[in-house]
Amino acid sequence: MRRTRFAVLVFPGTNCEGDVLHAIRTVIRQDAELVWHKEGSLDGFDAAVVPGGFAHGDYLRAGSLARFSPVMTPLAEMAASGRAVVGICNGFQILQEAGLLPGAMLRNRSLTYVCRDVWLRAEDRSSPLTAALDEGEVLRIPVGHAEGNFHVSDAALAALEDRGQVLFRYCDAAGRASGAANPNGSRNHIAGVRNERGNVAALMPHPDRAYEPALGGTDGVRLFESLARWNAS
Amino acid sequence: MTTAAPPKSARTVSGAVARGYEGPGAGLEAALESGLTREEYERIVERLGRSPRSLELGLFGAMWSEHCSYKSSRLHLARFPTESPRVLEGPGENAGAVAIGEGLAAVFKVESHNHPTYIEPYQGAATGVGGILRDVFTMGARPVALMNSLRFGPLTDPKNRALLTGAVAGIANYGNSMGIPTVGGEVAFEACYAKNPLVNAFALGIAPADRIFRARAERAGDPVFCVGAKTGRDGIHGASMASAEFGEDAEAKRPTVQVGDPFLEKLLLEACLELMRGDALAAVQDMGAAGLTCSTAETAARGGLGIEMELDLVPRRERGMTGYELMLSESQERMLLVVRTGFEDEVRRVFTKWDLDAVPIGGVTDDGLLRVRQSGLSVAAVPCRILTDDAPAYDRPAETPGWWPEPEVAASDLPEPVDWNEAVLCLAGSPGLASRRWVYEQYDHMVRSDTLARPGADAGVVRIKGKRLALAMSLDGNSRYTARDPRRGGTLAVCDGFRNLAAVGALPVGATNCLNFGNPEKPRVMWRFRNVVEGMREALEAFSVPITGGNVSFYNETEGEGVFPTPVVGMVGILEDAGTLVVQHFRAAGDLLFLAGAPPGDTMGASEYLKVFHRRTDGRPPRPDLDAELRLAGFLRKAARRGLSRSAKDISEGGLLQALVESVFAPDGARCGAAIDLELSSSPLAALFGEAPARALVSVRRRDADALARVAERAEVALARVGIVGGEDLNVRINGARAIRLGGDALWDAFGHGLARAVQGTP
Amino acid sequence: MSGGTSVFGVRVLVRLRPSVYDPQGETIRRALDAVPGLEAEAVRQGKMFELEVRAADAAEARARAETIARRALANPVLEDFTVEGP
Amino acid sequence: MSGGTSVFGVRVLVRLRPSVYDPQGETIRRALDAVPGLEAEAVRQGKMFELEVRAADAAEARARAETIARRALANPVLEDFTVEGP
Ligand SMILES: Nc1ncnc2c1ncn2[C@@H]1O[C@H](COP(=O)(O)OP(=O)(O)O)[C@@H](O)[C@H]1O
Ligand SMILES: [Mg+2]
Repeated sequence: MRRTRFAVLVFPGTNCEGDVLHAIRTVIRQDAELVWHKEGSLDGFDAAVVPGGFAHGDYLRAGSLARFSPVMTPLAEMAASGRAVVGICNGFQILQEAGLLPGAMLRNRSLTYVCRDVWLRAEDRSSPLTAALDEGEVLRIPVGHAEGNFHVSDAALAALEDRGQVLFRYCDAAGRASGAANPNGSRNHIAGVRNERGNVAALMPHPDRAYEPALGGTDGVRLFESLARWNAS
Repeated sequence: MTTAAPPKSARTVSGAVARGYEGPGAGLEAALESGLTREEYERIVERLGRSPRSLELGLFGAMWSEHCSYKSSRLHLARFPTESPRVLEGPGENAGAVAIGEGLAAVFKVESHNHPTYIEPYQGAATGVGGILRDVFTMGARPVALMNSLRFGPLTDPKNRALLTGAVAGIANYGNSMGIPTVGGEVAFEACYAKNPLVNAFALGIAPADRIFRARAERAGDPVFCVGAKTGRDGIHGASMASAEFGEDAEAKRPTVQVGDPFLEKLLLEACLELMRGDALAAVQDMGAAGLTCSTAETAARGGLGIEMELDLVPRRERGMTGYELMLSESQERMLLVVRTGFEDEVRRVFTKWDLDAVPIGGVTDDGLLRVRQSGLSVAAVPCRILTDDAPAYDRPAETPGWWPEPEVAASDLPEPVDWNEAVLCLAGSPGLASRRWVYEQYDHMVRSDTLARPGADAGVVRIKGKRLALAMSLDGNSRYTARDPRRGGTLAVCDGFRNLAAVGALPVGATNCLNFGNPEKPRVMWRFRNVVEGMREALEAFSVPITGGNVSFYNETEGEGVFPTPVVGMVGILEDAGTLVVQHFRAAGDLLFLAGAPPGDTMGASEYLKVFHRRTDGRPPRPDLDAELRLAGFLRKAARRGLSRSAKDISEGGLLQALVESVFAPDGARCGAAIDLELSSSPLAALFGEAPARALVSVRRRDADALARVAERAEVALARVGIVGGEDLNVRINGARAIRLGGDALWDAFGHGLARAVQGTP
Repeated sequence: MSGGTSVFGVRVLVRLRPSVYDPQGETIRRALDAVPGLEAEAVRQGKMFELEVRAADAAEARARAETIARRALANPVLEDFTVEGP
Repeated sequence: MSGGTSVFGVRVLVRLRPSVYDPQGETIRRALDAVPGLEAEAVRQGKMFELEVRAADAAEARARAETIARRALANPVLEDFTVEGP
């Protein structure tokens, strides 16, 4: 079987590209290459990951200035063609700002950056981030963000829930979603979503920081396995 | 040739200027105003053979300031050991470099940003991180870890809460944006820091051992580039501000606050590292204190060369800046590059890719002079060496204070707590000992996916992908100790770092330090300084750990009130095999728990216990035992290497009980308690809360207990079985009677949330 | 190069939509509430951008600022904006 | 309970002092510069606070807002502020 070729996008200020690259290469043993934001083409790639970091310093709003980069045109085309486009943390914010995913991020309710392990419950399997998961599966994965407080209007929220676009919710170790387990104040404890079609997906927590026992957790591996499975099918 | 080459006529003009000069000379009065003394002014006139011109005097005022010249500390710092077969670069460069094996070097340093933090905590602390990172990547190293040491006034005062909150947010934002994990540090509170908060930032990077860059011009004719941010009026007088006390007129002295731009620094980092992979650079120097002046003079002087530049070429963001402002601006995120002739286009190409300015402003010369021109006119021409090496070095008088020597405080003279459970909770939840997670959860400590030991452990540990080894680091100092016994305190700061590294299984390979003191012109301050240095030296030599760099921050005084003498030691060690890392938290029920090290004696001087329960910061700190530390560290490392230790935790502030509390909580939120059984013949106070050094807790699988005992015996370390791991609670029996019984929830409520409550003012 | 154009100052104010919870504003309000004399019934925090825009006339400058605000400065999911001046 | 008082809306604008470098504004300007039609000569980013203040009259509301701005909203080391309305 041909290996999937992942484009890992790099904007000025991106800083998790190495983690994603390493995880794709060593955990699921697929091909991955860094693509600088000034590239005008993603020809030859099967899928793209927008990694975490502080694109353009997160000045203005997290992820907002990245929208003007040349690579966003082929990225939107890739999304329109049904190939997998995945965002992690700042990548999630970038995909929202580019209009590829619903909602927008507010400052965390604590008003501070939050870096720690959180628990997530998988809600929907039809996306490149969740294809290999069991519904209701509970995972421990770190977060690291200052603006991860997911917001959409009431109507949009209802529609998201109806269509099963919520991929992950913050929860406790037993899988119960609650305010206490929610690190940022996200509506409905949402940690990750997909588009309607299911090929564009993102989450705030970092599976790219939980893929080896030495890092204190391996639950991120399940998400990379999903990526591999989704692309193979 | 580049635009850097000055027109012939300008050369002649400046040549004339070096001998005599036209235009008014600056007199003594101006010298005093720029912070120099009469003697220093006379020294300048004597060295120059003429009186300095006004801009030249500005250059001297900055370069001969305490901050840049270390004039009060140089003679003493020279006593530190600085050599070992591993040291690639000792003190004097932007950062120290130590060979760590597998072809790599660790490049690290700690630096203070105390004065700016008091003026504006968020930006002041943030730009401290920016500055120390530039020191590290200037050497060609990619920064992979940060730590910081924070000292503030008591959190009972909302002002101190605001200062701490601002500083932590600033540090967080800068380090997080740069994508570098903050893996450790320390936080302490004392009244003396209320008006003199201390922020010391540490950074560590990795470089190929054979490609370390230095700030040393190598050949006349090479162009000099100014890269990164544009120059503004911010931070002018920063160096001299850090070289004087804050008085009533602090407002007036305040330079424009520098606003950090971590995004720009991230670009600068990537651009510099990309350029460093090729051959374009002869030398790199970051622009920190005294900006363009210091970076040009030092880079030239180290190579025995000169630099000439045209100020009109310096990219600036404000109109009408004077030569003085351009030369002394401390605008952040700038670097000076000396580019090998012929590589100018490569520099432009790389910096354009990263959307950064790279502008040639002058060139290297062979006449040893720092020549500055503005609009074609010579405004300064001073031998670089006079600015750097000829700065005065003072052996300032020291005087032993009348209260010395400090009496011991014995546990047997203190009342025992009425309720031991309450005492443990109260101590574990106090600002000095509660978990620092309110701080470090604001720092990204996992980015780069290399963090093996997160903050909260004795030492932060990062791996290097594709290599076998890992690096451990700690940042420590106890200023209550140094306040009451500077020499012991200095020694104990080194011991603490050494022990912290051993606890995770690492072998120390080098250290950096930041010495934060009051006004060195006061003989009692100088007495403390000398003794702290002496105490540190003693321990460093005993442990064969070289100092590879550091920083001195004097004048931490406001309205005559100075800080405790505060040495902060950053120690770096290696684990040859990352897999042998030992964690600090208990792992599994049934594991046996041992206490390694000699019995603690009876002393409670300068302890957390004394501070929390008796509001006293007095008493002589415990006596260091260097030999015992060496034996203990050898034992801990051996046990780690042989895979015996399941957990290890050094005993320091708060004593045995605090070490137990900290061992209950794993970084992922899991808990594992223990049942302790102590046989004591003396005061339980000292046994439970005493801070005698050279001790550690180690847990092992039951089947490994005998092997551990043999390792201890061979290392000549006393080992006592004190309990068994299991459950969620912490139970302590003393001589067979139940003394302490604490549930995991109660402990977590105190220890896990104590600091957040204090910061929010809701204790 | 800028035949017949001048530079105009335009101000763009960006605010969270009324339906969006404002964690920053609310935190400030609570902090103020604790200080006698500084109480406020409500606090909402927004952003201000002061732009200098080159244009042929004020109307063009304003139109340009509106485009910038719509396409970059405000996120329609969360925010409204108004343009003031030149 | 609030005999004779009403609630007034007041706006406080906080901006970096002109001498202070504004990395956010400058980064936004540079990013916009790459997009045809969004160019600006300069961008400075500041904060806007919309306060609702209970007071006897507009003048008192304004005075209260000024106190709030001075003591809580603007950082005097870096920022200036202006009060608009009610
Ligand atoms: N400013 C800080 N930044 C990051 N981590 C910190 C900071 N202060 C303390 N920590 C972490 O909290 C833990 C407890 O700190 P401390 O009491 O100084 O430990 P120790 O006595 O073992 O050196 C350590 O793991 C330390 O790394
Ligand atoms: Mg320790």
